[in-house]
Amino acid sequence: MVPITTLHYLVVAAALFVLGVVGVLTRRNVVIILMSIELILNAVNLNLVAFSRMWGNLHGQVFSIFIVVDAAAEAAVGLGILIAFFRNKETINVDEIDLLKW
Amino acid sequence: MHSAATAGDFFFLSRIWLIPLFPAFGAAMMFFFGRRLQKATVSAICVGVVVVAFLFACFTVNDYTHFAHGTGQPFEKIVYTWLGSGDGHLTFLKKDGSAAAFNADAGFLLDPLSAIWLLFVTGVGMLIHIYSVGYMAHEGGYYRFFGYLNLFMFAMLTLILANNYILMFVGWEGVGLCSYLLIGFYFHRKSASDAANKAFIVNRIGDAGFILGALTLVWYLGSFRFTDLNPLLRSGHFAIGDPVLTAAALLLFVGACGKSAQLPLYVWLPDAMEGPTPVSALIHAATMVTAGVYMVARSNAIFVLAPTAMKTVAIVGALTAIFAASIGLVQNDIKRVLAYSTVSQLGYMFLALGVGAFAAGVFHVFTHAFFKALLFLGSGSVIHAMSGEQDMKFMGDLRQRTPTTFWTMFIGMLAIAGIPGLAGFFSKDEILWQSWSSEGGAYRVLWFVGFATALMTAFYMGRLIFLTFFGKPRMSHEVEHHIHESPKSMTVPLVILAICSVAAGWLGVPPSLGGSNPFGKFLEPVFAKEAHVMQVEEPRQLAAGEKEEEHTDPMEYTLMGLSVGAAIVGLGLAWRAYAHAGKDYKEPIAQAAPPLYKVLYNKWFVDEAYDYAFTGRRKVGDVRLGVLGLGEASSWFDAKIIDGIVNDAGWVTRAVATLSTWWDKWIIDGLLVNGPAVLSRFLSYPARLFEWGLVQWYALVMTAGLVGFAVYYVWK
Amino acid sequence: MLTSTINAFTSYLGSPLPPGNAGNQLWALIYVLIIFAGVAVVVLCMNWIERKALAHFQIRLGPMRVGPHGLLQPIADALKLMLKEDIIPDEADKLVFWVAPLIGLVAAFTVYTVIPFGPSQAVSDMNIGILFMLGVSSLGVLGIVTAGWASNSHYPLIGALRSSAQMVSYEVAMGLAVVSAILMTSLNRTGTGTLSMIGIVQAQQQQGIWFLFKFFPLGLIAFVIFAIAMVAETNRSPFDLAEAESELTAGFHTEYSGLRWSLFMLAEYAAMIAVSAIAVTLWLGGWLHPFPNALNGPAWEFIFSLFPGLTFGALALFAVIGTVRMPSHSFFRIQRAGLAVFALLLAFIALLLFVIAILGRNPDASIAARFREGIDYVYWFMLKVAIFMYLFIWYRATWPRYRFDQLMKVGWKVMLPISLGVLILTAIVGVFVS
Amino acid sequence: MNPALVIPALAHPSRMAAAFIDSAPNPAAPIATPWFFYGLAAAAVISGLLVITRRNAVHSALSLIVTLLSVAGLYLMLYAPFVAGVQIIVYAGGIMVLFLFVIMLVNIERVSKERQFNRIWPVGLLASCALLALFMSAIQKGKSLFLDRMVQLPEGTNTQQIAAALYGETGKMGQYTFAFEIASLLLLVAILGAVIMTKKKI
Amino acid sequence: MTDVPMANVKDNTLPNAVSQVPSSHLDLETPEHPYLDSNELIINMGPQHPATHGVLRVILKLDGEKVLGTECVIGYLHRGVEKIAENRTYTMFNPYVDRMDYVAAVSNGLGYCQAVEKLLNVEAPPRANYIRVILTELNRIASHQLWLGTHALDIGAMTPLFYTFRDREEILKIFEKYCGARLTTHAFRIGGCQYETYAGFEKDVKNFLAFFPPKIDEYETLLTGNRIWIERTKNVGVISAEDCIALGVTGPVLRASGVKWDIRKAIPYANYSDFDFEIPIGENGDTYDRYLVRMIEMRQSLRIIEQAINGLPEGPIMAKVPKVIKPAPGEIYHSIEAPKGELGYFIVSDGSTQPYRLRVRPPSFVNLQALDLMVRGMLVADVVAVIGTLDIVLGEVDR
Repeated sequence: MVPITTLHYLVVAAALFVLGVVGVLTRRNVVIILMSIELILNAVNLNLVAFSRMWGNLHGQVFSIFIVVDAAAEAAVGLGILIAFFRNKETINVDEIDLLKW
Repeated sequence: MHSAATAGDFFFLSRIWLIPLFPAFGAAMMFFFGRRLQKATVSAICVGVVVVAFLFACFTVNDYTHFAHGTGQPFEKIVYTWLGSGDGHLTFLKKDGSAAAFNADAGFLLDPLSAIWLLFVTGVGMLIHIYSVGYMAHEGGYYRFFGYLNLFMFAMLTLILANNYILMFVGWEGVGLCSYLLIGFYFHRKSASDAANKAFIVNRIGDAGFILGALTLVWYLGSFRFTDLNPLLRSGHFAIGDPVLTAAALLLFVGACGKSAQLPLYVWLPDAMEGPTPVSALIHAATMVTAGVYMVARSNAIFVLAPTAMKTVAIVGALTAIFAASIGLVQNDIKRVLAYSTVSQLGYMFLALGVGAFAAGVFHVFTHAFFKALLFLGSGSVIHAMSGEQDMKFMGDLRQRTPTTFWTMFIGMLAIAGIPGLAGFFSKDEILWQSWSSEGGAYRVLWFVGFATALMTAFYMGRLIFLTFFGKPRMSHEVEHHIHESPKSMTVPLVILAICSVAAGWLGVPPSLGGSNPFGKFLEPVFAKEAHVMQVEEPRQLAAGEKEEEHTDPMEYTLMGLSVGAAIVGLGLAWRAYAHAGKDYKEPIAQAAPPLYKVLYNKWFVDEAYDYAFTGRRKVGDVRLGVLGLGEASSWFDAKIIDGIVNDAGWVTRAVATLSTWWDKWIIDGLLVNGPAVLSRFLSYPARLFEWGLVQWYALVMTAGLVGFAVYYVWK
Repeated sequence: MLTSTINAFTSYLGSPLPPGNAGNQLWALIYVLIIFAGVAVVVLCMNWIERKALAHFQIRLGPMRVGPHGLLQPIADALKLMLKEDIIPDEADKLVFWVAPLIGLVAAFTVYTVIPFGPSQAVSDMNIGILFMLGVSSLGVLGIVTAGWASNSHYPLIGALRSSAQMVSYEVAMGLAVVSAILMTSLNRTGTGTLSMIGIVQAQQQQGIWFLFKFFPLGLIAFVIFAIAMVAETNRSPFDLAEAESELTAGFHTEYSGLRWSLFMLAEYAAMIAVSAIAVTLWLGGWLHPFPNALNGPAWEFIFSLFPGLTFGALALFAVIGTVRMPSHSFFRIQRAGLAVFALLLAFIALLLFVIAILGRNPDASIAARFREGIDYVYWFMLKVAIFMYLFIWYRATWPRYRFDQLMKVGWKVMLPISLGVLILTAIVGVFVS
Repeated sequence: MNPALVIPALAHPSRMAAAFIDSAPNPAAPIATPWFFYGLAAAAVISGLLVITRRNAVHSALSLIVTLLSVAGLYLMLYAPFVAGVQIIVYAGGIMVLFLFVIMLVNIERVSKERQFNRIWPVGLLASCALLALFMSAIQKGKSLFLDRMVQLPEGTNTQQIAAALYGETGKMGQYTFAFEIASLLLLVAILGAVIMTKKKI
Repeated sequence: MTDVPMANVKDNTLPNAVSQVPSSHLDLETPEHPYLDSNELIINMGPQHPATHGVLRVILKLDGEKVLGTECVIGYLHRGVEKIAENRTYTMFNPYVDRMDYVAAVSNGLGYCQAVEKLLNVEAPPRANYIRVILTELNRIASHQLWLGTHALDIGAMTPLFYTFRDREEILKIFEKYCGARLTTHAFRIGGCQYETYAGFEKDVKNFLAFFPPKIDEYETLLTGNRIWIERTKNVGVISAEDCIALGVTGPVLRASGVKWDIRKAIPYANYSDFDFEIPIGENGDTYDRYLVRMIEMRQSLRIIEQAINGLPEGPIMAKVPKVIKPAPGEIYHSIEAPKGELGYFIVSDGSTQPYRLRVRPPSFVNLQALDLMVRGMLVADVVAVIGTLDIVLGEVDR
């Protein structure tokens, strides 16, 4: 059994990151795009925590907590925008949101 | 001019400016709260303020007599300067090139002339207010009516108390406005609103003359103020017949014609009878229509210096008198008869003014105010009794049913007809005598006119009374059933006015009848100076002077006798013709002279003539003249000539524009504007591949860029 | 392999640590099974107790037919629910409908991994214990939301939105109250607090006071806030709007039936016990018996260790009295016999507990002493939890239901400010005291 | 009662090594770690895949919850229990509930019946593959850079250490205190922004 | 015991007030807002719903939790009672009326019997009237008890339901002893009562008089001062006196709005003028006031019963009524104060043995109209509370 090293975590994080990027780049549903962004942030968090483990200090963990805070803020604001938008346009498809101003 | 300190001793006199404000307060109350007030409250307020004004006026005049000590010196109270300014900010160049300040004060002038007007305007006005309480009791717009009446009182008092032409003009216009409003009181009736419009428009013509005359005066003399003008004019610096003064006097007389319904501007007055009867009595018989007389009398100093104007006044007055009287002979509408009678009497007054007998004219105004108001109010009472019927053909035999009205009106008839002992006799006789005697008999032809008028007056007044109160009842049964005497609030003023109609004359009993003419004496200071002027310039014209009166006494008695005879003859003729009129009666004049009757009945076709000539409501053949004609012509001119030019210009413009459009579209826009745009669009095509509005594309480019950079740096 | 297994099995028994921390996965698994089974049994008992207690509040008898005094009613209920036809509405989202109760159940049961029934009587002692508890119990909202949504029907949706909004709202006040309790753990020499559940109880022991009475009345206020918030958190009366029968029929589980519905019920009761356990741990000294610092020493230990046996003895006595008072009609023969057996069972348990208490009266490392200690801990912990459970029932019998806006008002405008104030005051007072 | 057991995990960090079947000496890898790791990683990646492929947003959200919980498990394996707890309470308990709320609020049937991917999805996929390739090659290339070790962090005091980093220890400010306060400000702003945007009328 | 103020209302007079009551028609098609409102939804409450007291269906239009409008759909329990009356003789129809407001069957029977007596110009003897009053007031208490229990249950308080049912049992026992039936009693006959009081009737009633007041205190202990109860009921479902009158609402609902209108006082029937009792009125017209009014009404009913049982006269219990009831052609309207409001019977006779037309004015039916007015702008939970406070019985609404 190969012991689990930082590299393993990096691979998993890379996979999650790319999945998130795929979601962001290809989905039309804004809610799912926002979820994909959460995936990306999680991948980054995983990297940070893994590196924190590798170096034996806590900076990575602290940063990941900051990223969680950021993710919460981003989700709140993003979903707020989405609801305001949905109320006016009755759509949540990102390719129908193509004007700078309504 | 007296210092304020002297005037300050007199409580009422120093507060003269309050008099117009009482009715103004009433009008303001009605304007703001009238809709919400009870009828009783409305009457209390509106009648109350006029009563207060009348009492105040009485005390003021009392103060004034003490103030003047019989010298007749005017009392002037300038409250403030409301137009222009004392420091000469509003300056203008006079005719002689010198600069003068344009000043109009809210100033009040009380001299014998305005004192008389003040007293009878407030007095008669008060009575008519009281009368209106009864008369209007069942009408809608009660508060509106009284508001208008109060407003009228305010304007009229402003007019007569003004110390300058401009403030007078304010009052002048104010009474015109109130006249308009009150004639059109029943505005839902087309005839009433038409009559109101007519009155307003015709008055405008006169008003234009008034303001032009006033401005001419100020341009020539530098002031509006009577207390400045009169000494100036009487100083002898101006020659008699001065053309500018003549022009000014004539212009002022145009104004007087308009307001006082003289030829040719009298047409509005008969129509003004569309208004409620108290209005006819107050405005269109007693007070407002005498404003012209007042103004001419007030301007006597100017008129004296303009003999041409004086002649014009006299002739116009005489012609108006006989003209209106002739129409009055055959009219059937009771109020219309009285209206023409008013016009006729106003003509008398102007005749008096024209012949230089200002005091006589004013005296006739004074007496006329009472008996004409009496007659109008009486006719109102009759109409009230007849359930609104105004046509005398359908009246008759009312004397038992409405005894008070009958007796008071009968007195009024006697007064106007000139039966000795009553007011009309003294004033009218004075005028006739003056017209006979003044200027050494230059106007004697006018005496004949006046005499004929007196005869006619007696006849038509007799006709009115006899048709109304004697003979047999000619009304329908329902109307007859409803005939009743008017309420106290209407009859009491009638009785008071009847007493006044008798008594007023005794104020001016001429010396020839053993009187002392206190009225004339009272007024003397106002007119004294011009007599002096005349004496200096042309002693022969001293006809009005006392010395010559003594010489002509016998002639005076003859003339007096003649006029009394005319009155009696006229009444007698009327009695014979109308006293027994039954249901099937025929107009005797129509029987005797049908063409004449037709002409008279149609008022000499003056309205029609005006329609042809001035208003253009009737066409002469295919051509329309007058205002409408002018309108049509200018419309045609506008449509064909002006618009034609405009259209042609438009065509030219369009042609040019077509050309320039082409240029703009293809050369400017196409080549110079769109060209670069097309070019940049063409050139920007590759850039747009990267920027086309899909957010995810941006993210994708970011990703690609990230990969690209990373690859570059990792595998460099 | 076998020997090592046996070693692992036995080596733990003397450990002062929870098996998770001791790295003893076998014992951890055993603990998990015990807790799962125990909670399920307790929930069934709770079902019976609630019905009986509520009935007696309401002057009726409650279940009387299935077993003596309806003692077998929970079993009958469970059987019935399991055998009932499982209905999934046509328009429902099948997968989510199926998953939703599981989410709730898993969330409710996962919490038990960190509940300290005793200093070593827990699956694991995570150093983020209370954070983990709050986090995992907040996952229960997901089950409710998804259940309401998946039913594809109005009432469940409204119920789901109501209850999730309610839970999210009250979590805030609850969290702040919890934080003020955690703050109290840091009031020691090192100034270092702990999130560990066991650590919190030990901190209370060390400071010699239950946090309920610490900084009186700050601790009490925080506790009351938590006690109210936990009722709201578990959607119990008077905050049971989500399943307000008279308004929304049954709230988010309107469309559920049979086993799935019973899973929701199981989750609800499990959550009730879990939040009560949190309250007990944070404020009521967890497994500590009353006055642990004053009344310590072997004699007191022994006296307190008799309590479990006494309790069961009392229960047995009740059962005996019930048996005696049962009408002597032949109709009741079987029931009477059943109750007698039940009484015997209880008496046997009581006897067993007495025996253990006596055997392990010496505080040494012997198995019996460890056993006695463990029973003590669990007994006192469960007793405190039981008081809360009774309170839940009592509330339900007494109070009408709040309206939604009133509930939110209470949550945001009353509880939140008070809990914030308590937190701040606790911090200030703590700084001055230490 | 052992008075030494104030904070037991803190007092006995070495006990964590007491494994039960596999007594491998690697201190960083407790029992069955590889299997747990592979299981959690697989769950994370597979449910991550489901997140971006599901038609129904609720399914996506539920999949994302699984991913998040799996990642929390990975954090636990990395001896970062506090981050794991935060992950659960904030992500799974907070953000995902918010997501579910919003999905229910904007739930329109139409969306799940429409095209799910935009017009440039092949390009996007391509770019993502390039990114993946980049990552993989970078990992491959930088393998030697990563220390082949896992430093053992004291799990028992993890929370306390993070607290020290964020809040500071007694008497001195932490390294991240200021950043932490800024983050709280960010959250406040986000709350206000979300409320203002979402409310119909303020 | 809360004292409900009796001030500022004229005795037994209906203010002649008119108010603008909005149309209760619910426009389900056109949206209220021009923009898309994702919060607006329409919910069917009932006919199978625990809080609609039977088979009432209320269509609710909600904005989130706020009620934008309601529409009641009734008729699920329609049996054509009025039509049945046309095919039965006067005597035969008597039991049917018990099935309308089945929780106040005695009141229904009283109203019907008195209406027919009025048609026949017959006066029931005083003893019969006293018995009638006792039973009717007992029935009023029973009805209020049922209302209280279900109303409290709707609002979430379970326990009062069982307390009220326990005590209601005592009343039903008296009914059962008197006429053999507990619910649909058919206690009265045209012209008086069928049965003389059973031996021990007076004792039973007096026992009840002693038994019941503490029980009312018990209910009030549970609810009157309860913070949650007050919060749930104060200012909920407020209806003004004007609106009540405009809608024809009667009974405790009207009285809670401050109108002192009770037919027992206003148009006394069945010797009610002999008794001394008071009519409680409310101030705010909200649910809490209605609760208080009904609680006091129960106590007042006890007063009436006490006076009636102490003054129970001797004499016949049946007036002289022909065997075959054939009223003279004519029409009659008679109304009584049922527990829920004015219960009126309008009977047209064509001289035959069967009514030509019989029309019932049921209080529940009329009171139900006020629902829309009372719940607009309130929350869903208040709809339940308001339905409870209106105290409707669907058997009577649908007939």
